[in-house]
Amino acid sequence: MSDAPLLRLRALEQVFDTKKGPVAAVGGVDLEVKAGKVLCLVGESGCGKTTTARAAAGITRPTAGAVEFRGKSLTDMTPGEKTAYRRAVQYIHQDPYAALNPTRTVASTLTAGLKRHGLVKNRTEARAKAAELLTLVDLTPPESYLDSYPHQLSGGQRQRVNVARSLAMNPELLICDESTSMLDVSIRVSLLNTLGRLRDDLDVGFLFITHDLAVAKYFAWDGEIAVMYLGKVVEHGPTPEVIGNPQHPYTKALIGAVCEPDPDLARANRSSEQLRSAEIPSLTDLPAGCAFHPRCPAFEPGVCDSTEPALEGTGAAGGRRRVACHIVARDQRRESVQHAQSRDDRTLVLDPNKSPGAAWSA
Amino acid sequence: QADSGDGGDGASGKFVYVYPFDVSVEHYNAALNTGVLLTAAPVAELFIPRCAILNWDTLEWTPQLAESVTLDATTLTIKLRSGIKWTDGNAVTAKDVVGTIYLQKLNAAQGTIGWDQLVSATADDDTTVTVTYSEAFTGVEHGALKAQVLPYARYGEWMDEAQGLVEAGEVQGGPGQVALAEKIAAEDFLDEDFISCGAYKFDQIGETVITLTVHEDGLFADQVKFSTIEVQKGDNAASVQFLLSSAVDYSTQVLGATDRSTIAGVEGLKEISTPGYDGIGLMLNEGRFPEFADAKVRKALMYVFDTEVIGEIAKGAGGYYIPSTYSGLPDPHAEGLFDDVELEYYTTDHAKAETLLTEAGWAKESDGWHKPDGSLAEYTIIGVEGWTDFSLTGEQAASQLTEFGLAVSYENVPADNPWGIWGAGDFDIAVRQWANPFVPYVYGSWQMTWFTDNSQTADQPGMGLNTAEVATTSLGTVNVDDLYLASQKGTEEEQAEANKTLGIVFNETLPRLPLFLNQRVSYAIEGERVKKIDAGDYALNDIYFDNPIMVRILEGGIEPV
Amino acid sequence: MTDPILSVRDLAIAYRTGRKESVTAVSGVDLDLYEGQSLALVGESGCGKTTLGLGLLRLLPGLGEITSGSLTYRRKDGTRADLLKMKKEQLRRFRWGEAAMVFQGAMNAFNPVIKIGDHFADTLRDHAENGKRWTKAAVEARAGELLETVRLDPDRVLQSYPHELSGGMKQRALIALAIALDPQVLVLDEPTTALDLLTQRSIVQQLHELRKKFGFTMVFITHDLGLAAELADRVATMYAGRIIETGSARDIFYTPKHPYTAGLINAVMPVKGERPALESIPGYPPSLKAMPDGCAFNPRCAFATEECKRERVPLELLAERPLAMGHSVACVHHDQVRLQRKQKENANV
Amino acid sequence: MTTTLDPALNAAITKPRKHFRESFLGRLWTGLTRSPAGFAGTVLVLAIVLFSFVGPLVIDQHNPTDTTQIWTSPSAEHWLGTQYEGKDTFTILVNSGAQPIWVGTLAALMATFVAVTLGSVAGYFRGRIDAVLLQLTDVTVTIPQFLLMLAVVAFFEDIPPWGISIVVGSTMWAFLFRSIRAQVMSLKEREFVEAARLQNLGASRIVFREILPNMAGFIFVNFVISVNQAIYAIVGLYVLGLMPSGTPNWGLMIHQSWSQNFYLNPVALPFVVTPLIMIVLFTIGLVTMGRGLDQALNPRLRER
Amino acid sequence: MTAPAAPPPQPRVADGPPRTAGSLLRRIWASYAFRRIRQSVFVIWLVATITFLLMHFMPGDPIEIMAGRLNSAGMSHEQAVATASNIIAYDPDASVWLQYLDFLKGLVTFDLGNSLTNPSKTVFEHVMEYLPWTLFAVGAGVVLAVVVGLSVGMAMAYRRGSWFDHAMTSVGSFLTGVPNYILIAAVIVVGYTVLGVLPFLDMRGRITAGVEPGFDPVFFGDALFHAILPIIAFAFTATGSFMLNMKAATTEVLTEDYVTVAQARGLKPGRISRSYVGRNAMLPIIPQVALQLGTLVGGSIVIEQILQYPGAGQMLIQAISNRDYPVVQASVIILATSVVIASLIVDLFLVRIDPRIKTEGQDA
Ligand SMILES: Nc1ncnc2c1ncn2[C@@H]1O[C@H](COP(=O)(O)OP(=O)(O)OP(=O)(O)O)[C@@H](O)[C@H]1O
Ligand SMILES: Nc1ncnc2c1ncn2[C@@H]1O[C@H](COP(=O)(O)OP(=O)(O)OP(=O)(O)O)[C@@H](O)[C@H]1O
Ligand SMILES: [Mg+2]
Ligand SMILES: [Mg+2]
Ligand code: NI
Repeated sequence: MSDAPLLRLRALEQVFDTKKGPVAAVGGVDLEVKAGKVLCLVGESGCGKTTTARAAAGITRPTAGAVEFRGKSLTDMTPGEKTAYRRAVQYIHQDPYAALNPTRTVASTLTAGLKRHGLVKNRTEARAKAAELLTLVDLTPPESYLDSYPHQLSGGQRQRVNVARSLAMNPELLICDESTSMLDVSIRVSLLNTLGRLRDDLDVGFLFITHDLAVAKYFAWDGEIAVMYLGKVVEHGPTPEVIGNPQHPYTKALIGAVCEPDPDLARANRSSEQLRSAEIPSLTDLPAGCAFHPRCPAFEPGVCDSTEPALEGTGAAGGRRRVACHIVARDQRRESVQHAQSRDDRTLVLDPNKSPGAAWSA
Repeated sequence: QADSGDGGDGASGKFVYVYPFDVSVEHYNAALNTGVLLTAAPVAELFIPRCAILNWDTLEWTPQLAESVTLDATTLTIKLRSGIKWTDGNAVTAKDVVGTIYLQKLNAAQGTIGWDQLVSATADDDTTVTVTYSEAFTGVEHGALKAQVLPYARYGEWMDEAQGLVEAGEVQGGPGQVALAEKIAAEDFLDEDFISCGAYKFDQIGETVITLTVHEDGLFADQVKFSTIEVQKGDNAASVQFLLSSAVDYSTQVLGATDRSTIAGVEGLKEISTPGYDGIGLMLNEGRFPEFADAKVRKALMYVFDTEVIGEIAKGAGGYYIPSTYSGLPDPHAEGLFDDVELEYYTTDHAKAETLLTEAGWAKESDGWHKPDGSLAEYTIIGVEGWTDFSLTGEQAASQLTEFGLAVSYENVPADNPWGIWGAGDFDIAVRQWANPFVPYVYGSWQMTWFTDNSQTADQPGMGLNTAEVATTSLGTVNVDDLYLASQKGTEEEQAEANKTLGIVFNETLPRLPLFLNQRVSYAIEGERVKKIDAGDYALNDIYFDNPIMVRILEGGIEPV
Repeated sequence: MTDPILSVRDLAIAYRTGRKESVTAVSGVDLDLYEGQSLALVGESGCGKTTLGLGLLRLLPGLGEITSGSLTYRRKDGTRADLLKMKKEQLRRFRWGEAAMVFQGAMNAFNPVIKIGDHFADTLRDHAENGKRWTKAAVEARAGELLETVRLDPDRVLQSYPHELSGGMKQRALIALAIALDPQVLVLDEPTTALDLLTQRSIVQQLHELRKKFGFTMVFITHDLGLAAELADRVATMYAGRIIETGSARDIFYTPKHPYTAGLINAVMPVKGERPALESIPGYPPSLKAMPDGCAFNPRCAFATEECKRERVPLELLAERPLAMGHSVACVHHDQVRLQRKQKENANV
Repeated sequence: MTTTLDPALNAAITKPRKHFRESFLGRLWTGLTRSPAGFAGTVLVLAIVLFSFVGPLVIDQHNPTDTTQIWTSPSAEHWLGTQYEGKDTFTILVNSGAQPIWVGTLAALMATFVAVTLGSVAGYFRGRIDAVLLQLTDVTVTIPQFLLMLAVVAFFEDIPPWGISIVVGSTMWAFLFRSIRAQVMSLKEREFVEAARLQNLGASRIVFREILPNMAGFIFVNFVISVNQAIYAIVGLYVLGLMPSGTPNWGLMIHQSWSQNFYLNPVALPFVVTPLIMIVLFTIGLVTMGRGLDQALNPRLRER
Repeated sequence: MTAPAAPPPQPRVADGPPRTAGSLLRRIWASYAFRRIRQSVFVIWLVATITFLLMHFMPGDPIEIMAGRLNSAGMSHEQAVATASNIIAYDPDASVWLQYLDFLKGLVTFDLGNSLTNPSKTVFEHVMEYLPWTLFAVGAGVVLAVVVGLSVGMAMAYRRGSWFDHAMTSVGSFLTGVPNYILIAAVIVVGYTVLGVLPFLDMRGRITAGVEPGFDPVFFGDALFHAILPIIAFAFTATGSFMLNMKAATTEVLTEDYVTVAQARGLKPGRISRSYVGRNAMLPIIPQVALQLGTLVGGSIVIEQILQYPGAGQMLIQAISNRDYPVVQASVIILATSVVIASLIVDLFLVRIDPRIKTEGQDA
């Protein structure tokens, strides 16, 4: 495992031309994924997670910025390198059924790529390899799945076939776009466990996309989380830090909004803080300054609505935490100046047993 | 057109005729030769009369608008009846006749007998017209006498212009004529009443029925016995239906065998049979198949056919007859002409056919007859889709030839342009008429036999007959072109001689394979509205060109019950 | 509070799948719904939650039918009615007037070609008391009032077509519509599943408030245990068409007695606190067409014995609680069931 | 990951690759035979095809004109009586089916082939070809079908039957093209196609092996419908009397019945009705067959 | 449990986007419309050109054809040609390109000249003699088909699986499958020849003898009497496809949540089937209605031939066999234009009843 990132997104921008005007689905994202590590991208619907992932997988060409694989930008790659990249980076879709061709058996789905890229010599070998792949994703015994059609499998099994297909290419990086959100809770855990094993045993890196913070926390515990809002990363850092000690008001709101499977905790949570507005601004008509300011509980006129906050390191967690918020940045500065002073009551710390709203309503 | 007065002396009742007109495309401009309201229909005699009508039996003129007609070599004198008025109130005068003649003369194609020779027409007085011809020709007066007379009041301007042009030497196709023709074509007079001078005039013109009432100042208005003539719109199918329900008194629609059996039981039905002066035969394309130039081959084919069966299928009983002379002339015309010569009579005789073919160098093999050059003889007969008698004839002929051992198939071509196909020589064997009902003189038949569809130009090769040199056994090589000319000109004896020679040539060389002659059958219903319908002296008249029943109505020979 | 507002006995619902075939999607359900209570129906996808919810209002689609059981309801005036014997017109009046339902995927709950306001008008007019006419103004006033309670701007929303509203707004508008006739019972089928976390939160909030204000009884269908914990007084777990455990929210979450319920809770990932090692329930839910004999859960159950494969036990009342809060379970091995993860013992009174 | 062969995997390798029932032909077969309607339709179609293609070989082709036998009623000798030439109507009917059927099938084959190839190319690659082809279909759809056929038929006076197939096929491809294109376009956006693209499977493989098999049912059902339509176009041309007619066929019989007023004559009834009945039966056969196929092959109906 | 904090005032949603961009939007929309119109014009031009070429490459010119006809009707060959060329203002030797240029000029100036065979009428007058009859029959047929098809289709969907549904599905596929001309021919044979109850021969043509066109019930009744068979024939196919499509559409709508919700809302069944099911199910049918209109007018040729109904189809076939170029071209252009316009109208109409399209349209 080298320290050089497997995949690096540099100021990635994706602007779609629509009839309503340009849509900046992704507006400058800097992220990196290391081999055998997980980077989890979370955020609300429409914030640009899928768009980022698709650009990273090379499905779409970003309008600005670069996708680098092993330090080499996609646009500079020779066809050969590009093929290698395509094989090394695999994408797993959200809907396990839609991603499988309903007219092909599992075996033929799994072996198509193998045959095409000459990874197997003959049919027997291809079939053996397919069986092996199925074992790898815990579909055992493989022979009872090889000749099945997708419609004969359950959702969890289908998603495993998808994973197996991408594994056929010996990938170094898997990009999973909401790959578990269509599955039931119990099945979700087992698939996540399987993926975790691949990560640990095969040293596969993950760009893992989810809207579910719990899933992010569970899968990326050793990795990092990046929280996106309206095309920008607003907070980024090691998972336990971000979940346990969110800094950005948006992250806080997200975490505060989670319903815990615990009636007592839920009761305590009931009076949590309301955002200033429930509506997500349209991407075609982004608010000036911080895009979150119309909804932000910590909004300060004149600060938040004038300039866009940069994603800055906070110094915490060994410099691996970054937050894009004027208020956090200011408090940070203040804190470093008034080192010895007690914490400003605006400092946002989440006590798991205390509703964040209580803190904010001060 | 308010008054629908009772017409002539005690005219009453209604006479119903059926004809497939279509008022949505028709117009009232009688100076245009086609598409004028009913003027091409037999019933036109009743409202837009001519100077005279031909009696096909005697070939004499029955005066109509004319009181009398006399042809003295090159001078035709037409004496008009007086007291006849147009529906607009003007009297019918020589001016109308003269104008009509000039309009026709100008628009007639060059080379048309009767118009080519016409030098001038003058109105000597109100009722006398003198027409001068440059040459004497059989039937030269035909055109002038049979022109439907038009009112000067309406068409005078064009008539005068036409006269001026003719006098200036303009002919059809010249710039002045074209300009005038266009002017005429652009007018439809739909907003005005149709001006006529016949016994009847238009009363109501509807989509599906046109009624005529007596025009009291019209020709023969005092003789006619019906106060109303009704023309029902109807094609063959409708005619059958009308006849079945006795809703019409007279129909000239050509009905097929099936239709005829359908109506056979109708009470009072009368089939009026008249000779058709034409028949159906086969045209062989010599240009495409040189082997057809051998008369033996043609004769052989002729011996194969069972023409009775073909006629029966194509026309049904009573619709055809087998020619007795095979001279190329419809029988009434051939009468007496060939009394002193022995013409070959073609009846089915396969043995004879085989002998003839063998003599011609053909050989029968397992797959059929082979031509002298050794190749298999294969032909397609074409008929015309929708022309039922043609297609049935073609189909039958093909199957009889096939049975004989010739590889002949049959096909229909679409009806929209068979003339183009025939003219271009784009066929092996084609079903085509022979003889000619349209010109009631002998030469009409020769025209049809040798010249129609045989243009002999590079792009219109037609049948590929070489009419300038026709080889015969008894007469040696003859020039049919010259003979044809002689059959129209010259003295009566010279014409008779030429016709006789041509008949013999036809019989020996068979430029068409004549299968049968048409019998024109029209249908009448007696006893419903009409007492009795019969053709009288005009039994030999053609029903389309000098319809006997219409003449009889005008004469008062047909009356209501 | 002894007379349940809705009482279900041995209910079975089947879907016709062919000329003679049918699958039983729900069977042997006994359920009592008490006034003012909020009941959560949880379970994996396809276990029959929606079917049961629809069955409660006799709203099953054409191919579904109630094959056995009884369904009685206590009207606003206190009389009891047998839902299965109701005539068409009675049933129509019952629906929405007495019991309303907020559907799974409210995105499509509104007719796309008519305005939101007209939806209110239609509902109010078709349920008008004899002689009462809902004028346009009256409809607007009433609808406006309702929309205000779910914090929507009536002026705009009433004039909008459904597609002009965001998902959250539609969901709120539907909730407003659901309480338009002041129903006693509100059935909510996954009302927040398709929504964003933050929107979801605000809807949950609103439901709390509405319940406080109107006091309706609520059946809340969800596969999200978090939501169940948030909203329910009582929870019923469903598996393969049956209710296998019911109890108060705390009973179910802290001391589940059915191995499946426990497995479900074990598989839930909490956001707060440390990351526990989670375990999934092995295997997959059975297909309705090939139900295992005995307890439907036996092939996946760690405690399964021969007995489980042979026989299915009915719901058995375990803990003596007030009638409305009893804890029952359908498992012979309930005494062996423990939560893997230590769940906030301090809260577990 | 190495490809060492685990003996445990041997079992998997030796498993049969594909069941016949799961193959396209297998599904076609089950689709046709499983549902009573599909089965009945198939039987009907096969019966008429047999009648029209094998019948002429079996029955006595000698059917002479017989002027004494015109329009006789059905009898033991002449099952359907005789027609206007005294020929046996049944013999004519037996000979009348082959041409419309094979010409129609050929036309449908050509139209389907063109539509599928062009439709997949246009739908998958889009761009300029797509725009051009789309415009072309606009034009094809706007020109009245019969005008086109009429003009071509008139231009080539004695057009051979396969020529008619081309003409008819060329008026039909446009509709099919559009639906194929639309299908390809929607399938192209499906995630499994994207997955195939991500595996670099190559455009032609993706179009022909990933996308088209998903439309196999659709294409096949459309083909059946096209056969139906082509036959009608052809019969229509005959009914209008626009075709050079030599070989007997249903359309010609109808044309004769109408242009020669046979339909007025009750004796002629067998001649008039039988071609109508044949066409109607053939249609019912094709339609029910199509419905059976649709049920068997339509993925939407199958997935459950 | 703490008392819930008073919720901060929920900002009311603003009244949509500011309208300043209105004129720009409108311009874009206009340009979209412009593009559509330009495309339609292009299609019409192409169709016209193809028709022109097809017609001119057909063997035989109008003079030749008319002459042939006159010839076989009794005139000598020369006289026939002379007469034909007197009537027909057409120069067979003129270059096709010059004629084409002329034709284009005519297209642009909406003056396609006069009918060749009927020179006193402009082609439009000529076409208008026939087209209204066909339009009447086709229109009435489609209305009939819509009424029957939609109601039966809806009933089928409501009673899916019942014998009624099965029977009507068979009827529907039968009607769509069997060409309408075969069906109407069968109707005639059964009704007229076999049973003798259908006065088919009286029904041919447009109106009965003696009835004069005018604004009176007698005329309309009679016109209807004559148009009944064509109307039925035109309705056949359309009814079948409307039935099946309406059933499919209704079935789909019936599974939509909003219908279940409407039932759950206890709405009256009539209201549900009208404004919830019917309205939505009809949306996809409407473009099909327009499409059917076009197809039916185009397919009127055979029907009118069988039924002897002198409408546009008969005129077209007549004009083609006469090589009356201007009439054929005009008819095809009228047909093409009406297809294009019909689809435009449908678009506009759909906007009226389907609000979802409206916004898309504005955005477009
Ligand atoms: N091809 C496209 N053209 C125009 N806009 C697009 C396109 N693809 C995505 N967008 C827009 O870009 C924004 C981001 O979309 P994206 O799919 O990346 O969001 P997401 O975070 O994945 O959301 P979700 O959680 O719903 O999957 C959305 O507003 C979407 O409407
Ligand atoms: N119309 C139908 N016809 C046949 N089977 C059906 C039908 N509707 C539902 N089912 C079946 O009934 C079972 C229960 O379905 P139901 O929708 O009630 O489940 P659910 O618990 O609501 O699932 P989810 O969480 O996915 O909404 C499922 O197995 C489903 O496949
Ligand atoms: Mg996404
Ligand atoms: Mg559900
Ligand atoms: Ni979720």
